[in-house]
Amino acid sequence: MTVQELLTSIQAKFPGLQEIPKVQGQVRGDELYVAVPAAQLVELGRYLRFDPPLSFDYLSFVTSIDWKTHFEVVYYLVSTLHKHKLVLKVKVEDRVNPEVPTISPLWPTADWQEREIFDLMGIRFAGHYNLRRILLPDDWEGYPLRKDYVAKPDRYD
Amino acid sequence: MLEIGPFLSKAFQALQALVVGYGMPPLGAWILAKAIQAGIIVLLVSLVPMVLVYAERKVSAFMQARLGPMNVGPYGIFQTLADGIKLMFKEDIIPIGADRLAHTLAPMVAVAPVFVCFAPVPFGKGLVPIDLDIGVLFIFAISGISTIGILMAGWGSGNKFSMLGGLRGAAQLVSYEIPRVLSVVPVLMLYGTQSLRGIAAGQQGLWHGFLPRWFIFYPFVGQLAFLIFLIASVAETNRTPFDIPEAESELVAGFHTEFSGLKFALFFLAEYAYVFLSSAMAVALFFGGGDGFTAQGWFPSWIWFMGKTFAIVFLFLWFRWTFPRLRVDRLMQFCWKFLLPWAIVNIGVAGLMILLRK
Amino acid sequence: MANETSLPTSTQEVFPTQVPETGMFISLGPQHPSTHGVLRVAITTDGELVTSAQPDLGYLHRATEKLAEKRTYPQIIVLTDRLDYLAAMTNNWSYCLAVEKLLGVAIPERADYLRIIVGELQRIASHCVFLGTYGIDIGAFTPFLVAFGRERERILDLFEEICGARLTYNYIRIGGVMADSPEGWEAKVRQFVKEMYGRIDEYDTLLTYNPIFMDRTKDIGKMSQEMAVAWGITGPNLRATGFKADVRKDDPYGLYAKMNFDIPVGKQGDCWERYCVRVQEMRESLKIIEQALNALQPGETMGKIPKTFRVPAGEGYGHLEAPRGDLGFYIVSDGSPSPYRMHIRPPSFVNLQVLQVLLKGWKISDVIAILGSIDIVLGEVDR
Amino acid sequence: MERTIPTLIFGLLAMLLIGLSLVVVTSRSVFRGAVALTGALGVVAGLFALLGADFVAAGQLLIYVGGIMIIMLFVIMLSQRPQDHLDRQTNDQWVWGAFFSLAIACALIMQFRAVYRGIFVTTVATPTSASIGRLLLGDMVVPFEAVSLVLLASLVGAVYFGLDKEDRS
Repeated sequence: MTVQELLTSIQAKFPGLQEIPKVQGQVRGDELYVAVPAAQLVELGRYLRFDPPLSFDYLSFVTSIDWKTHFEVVYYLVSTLHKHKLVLKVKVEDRVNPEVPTISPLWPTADWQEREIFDLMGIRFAGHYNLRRILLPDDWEGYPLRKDYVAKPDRYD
Repeated sequence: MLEIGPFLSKAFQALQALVVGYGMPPLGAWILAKAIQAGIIVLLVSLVPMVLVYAERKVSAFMQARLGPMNVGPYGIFQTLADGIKLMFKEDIIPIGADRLAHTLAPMVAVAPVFVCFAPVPFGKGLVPIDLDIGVLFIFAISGISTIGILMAGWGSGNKFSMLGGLRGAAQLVSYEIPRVLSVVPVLMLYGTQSLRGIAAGQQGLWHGFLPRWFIFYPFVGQLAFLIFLIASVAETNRTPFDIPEAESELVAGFHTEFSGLKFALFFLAEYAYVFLSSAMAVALFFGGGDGFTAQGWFPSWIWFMGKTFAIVFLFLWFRWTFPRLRVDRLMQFCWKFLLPWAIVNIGVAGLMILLRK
Repeated sequence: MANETSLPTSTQEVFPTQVPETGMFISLGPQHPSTHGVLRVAITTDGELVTSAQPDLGYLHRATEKLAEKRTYPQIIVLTDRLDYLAAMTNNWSYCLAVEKLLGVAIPERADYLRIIVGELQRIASHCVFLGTYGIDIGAFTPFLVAFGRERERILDLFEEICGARLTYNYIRIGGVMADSPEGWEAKVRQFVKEMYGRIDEYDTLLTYNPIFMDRTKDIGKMSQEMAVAWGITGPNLRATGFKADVRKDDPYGLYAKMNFDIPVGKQGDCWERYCVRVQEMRESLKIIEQALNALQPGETMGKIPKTFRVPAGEGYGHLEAPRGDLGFYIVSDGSPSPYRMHIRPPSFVNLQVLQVLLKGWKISDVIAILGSIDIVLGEVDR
Repeated sequence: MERTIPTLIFGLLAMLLIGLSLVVVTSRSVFRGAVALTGALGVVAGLFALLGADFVAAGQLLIYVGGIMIIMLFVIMLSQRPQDHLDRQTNDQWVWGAFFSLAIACALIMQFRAVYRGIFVTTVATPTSASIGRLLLGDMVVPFEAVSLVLLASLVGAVYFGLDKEDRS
């Protein structure tokens, strides 16, 4: 499916969703970028995953970006059947208590990737069965990938 | 001709006569002579593993496209000696959670029986330390004690990996003991004796002028018995492909994970001494002992015996460096569902052969 | 493939339940001969059967993604060397692909062919390590010294000749490669490729078709296609399930579109097939190297890239087929000399999580066989 | 001289046997107790050998030390952990138990004193395996086979009780 066809089939089910427009002078891949509100994420995910013409069965990666004013969670979806790609972006405005619903029941591969985001960026994934720190020690303070993170000197410094 | 057997027995007779002449009772003289013989065996059994370790390193090196030890002495022949000295001076570590008594005794229990086991082995003509009438049974009985050492090591270390290794070791050794003993039964039936010297002596001479009268050349019975004996022996010595009690990649080092220094060296010694013992037994049981078939007079019998023994030791080394490890349940299946039935069938066939011959 | 009815109703169905109270607890690692690095798997067993397994990571975490935000673009290549340290070439390449997407530069043809040659040599070297260590996991020691000590050494010699390093190459640069191949290098590669075919046959006789090895690995740790795709498994592990997926074919990068090669696939995704796919892949890699060597023409090896350059603002995702699977770099740039955010999609990390469900119900000996067949590198898992 | 050495060895073995048996009943660690029992059975084999019964001695070692005791140790290792080896192995009745054992020992000693006149079997091991074989597969073949039937029955029973409840039906 082409980018345009993908967008129309998504908007047919979720009329509110819009493509993220490409900013002038910026570089971007040829994938379709769609902004999704956190509330609609799971429902959209279910549709994308199981609707036969879409069947995005492979979640390549989940990551997050700290834009200083807000967070952004990025999902990179690929359909192994139709070979089309889709990038979903969820904007998280709340910097104090950021939360996004988990999609790990749909794509189990999100399990550890969401844990990693929680570990390093501090975004909570509501409904995740085992949201613990994964790379850092359990007693680590702060979320290192945030732009305002200040490294505390420890006993090795 | 370098037959040292008759020479040695004469020497011991002379020694006994000498000390009796100096007023020692004959029994005391006999005990003295046997003590010296035992000392020779202990020395031999301690030294042979060093040779075997060196052989293992070199054989594995050549199989793996490398050189092996090269620095200590010419071609690294003193490497094992150097390692032995190093092990002696290493710290003896006993873990806090260990059962100290079991941990300390385990290597000794594992290594002590192997020295006794060499008593009835016929190293050549007239070179039998004690010609026991129950030789074969004696070796099986005594070598079984070593298993207790492995269990004590597994328990005494207070380590889960050791414990699993000990458990696996116990299950494996008890199971493989059975086909191993049964595989020897046809030999005992056909030669009518349990003495290793007697069995070896029964295999002298040639069939039709060219085929040695070794047990291995008995059609079907000989080969099958040897095969089962060899496989079970590899399992009894805990070597690949049956090294699950110490499976490095699964159990770190199994029952000897927590052993260091001299204690570790003792386990090592026991393993190689048992390899040597099994090979020597195989030679006496299946390959005519010191018999040199058509080339009878070329070498003395003890060289024939040692040569054949090392050839079988090479088989052990070869197995170790080319086979992967079996899984524990498949190992048991192989023993109970393959080796054991065939060992029993073999006994039946041997019985038939004896009947037909009559 | 999957349909809505197969959708699980709760997370409990997808993920392992709580760690059982009974049974023996075994902490496999972080110091254990078979975890291939500092990985710890917390296993509870009932007798020899595994009832739950939780991998515990982070022992090798070096905060690569955070470090990248403080380095300039060319400096980051050095960091990527340290991710999957058994396949540093493909790490370099994947990162450069992402940056080149942002920059929009063209790569000279010779540089692209050299990338393919070193990339495929790297795949062979990496699979050699897998083959050797997997042999050790199963208890066969000799394949390790044959594959690791003989063949991989020769590849490292070739790499040393072309870039001066044996493990962390920093060879593939943004816009091309660091240096042209030295004289006589191509002939040496040809010679190696010629000999390697026979060596792979040797592995087959030594390990692949050994009855004990097959007994240990066949039908062990089976993975279905649906399961593999859902868990994001890529690379040989996915192909072993019979799924023909390879970034080199699906989303061709470099000059792979011109290359003629097959994608080896398995049938049922057990340990033996995961192993076989890799061995077969080595043969395919040799084919690709031969083709690339034939197509190699003299020419430039570095594109028109200034010494210091600015990357335009935006975002780019470059990924390729690394020896362990789909390795990607997602780079967000704000126009400054260093990336605003760099995310690595590490195949080992994603492949490893399936262990939570895959190990259940197998024996402890099988745990080692399964863990080894997933083929992880902890440098990449922990980053 | 010919008589004193065997007597000496017998004394040593007997003391060892009594000591090890005491360890079996008094040791707080089940595992140590089992190891001591193994040792005791080994010493019994030594006694057999001293009596010139070489085949029985080897059989004792092979079956009891190399077989049965290993299985017992196996069971102990399966069911216990190395950490908890400090359970008391005796109960309140041990005084009575010791009393009755001593009484029985005394009675046995009194009984045997009447028979024992310092006669000792020669230490020269005479081959016994042939005669044992003839006995077991000749005159005694019926009891011998009957015993193996009993063993078979107990094995079947063990397998039956070892099965899970669902598999039994």
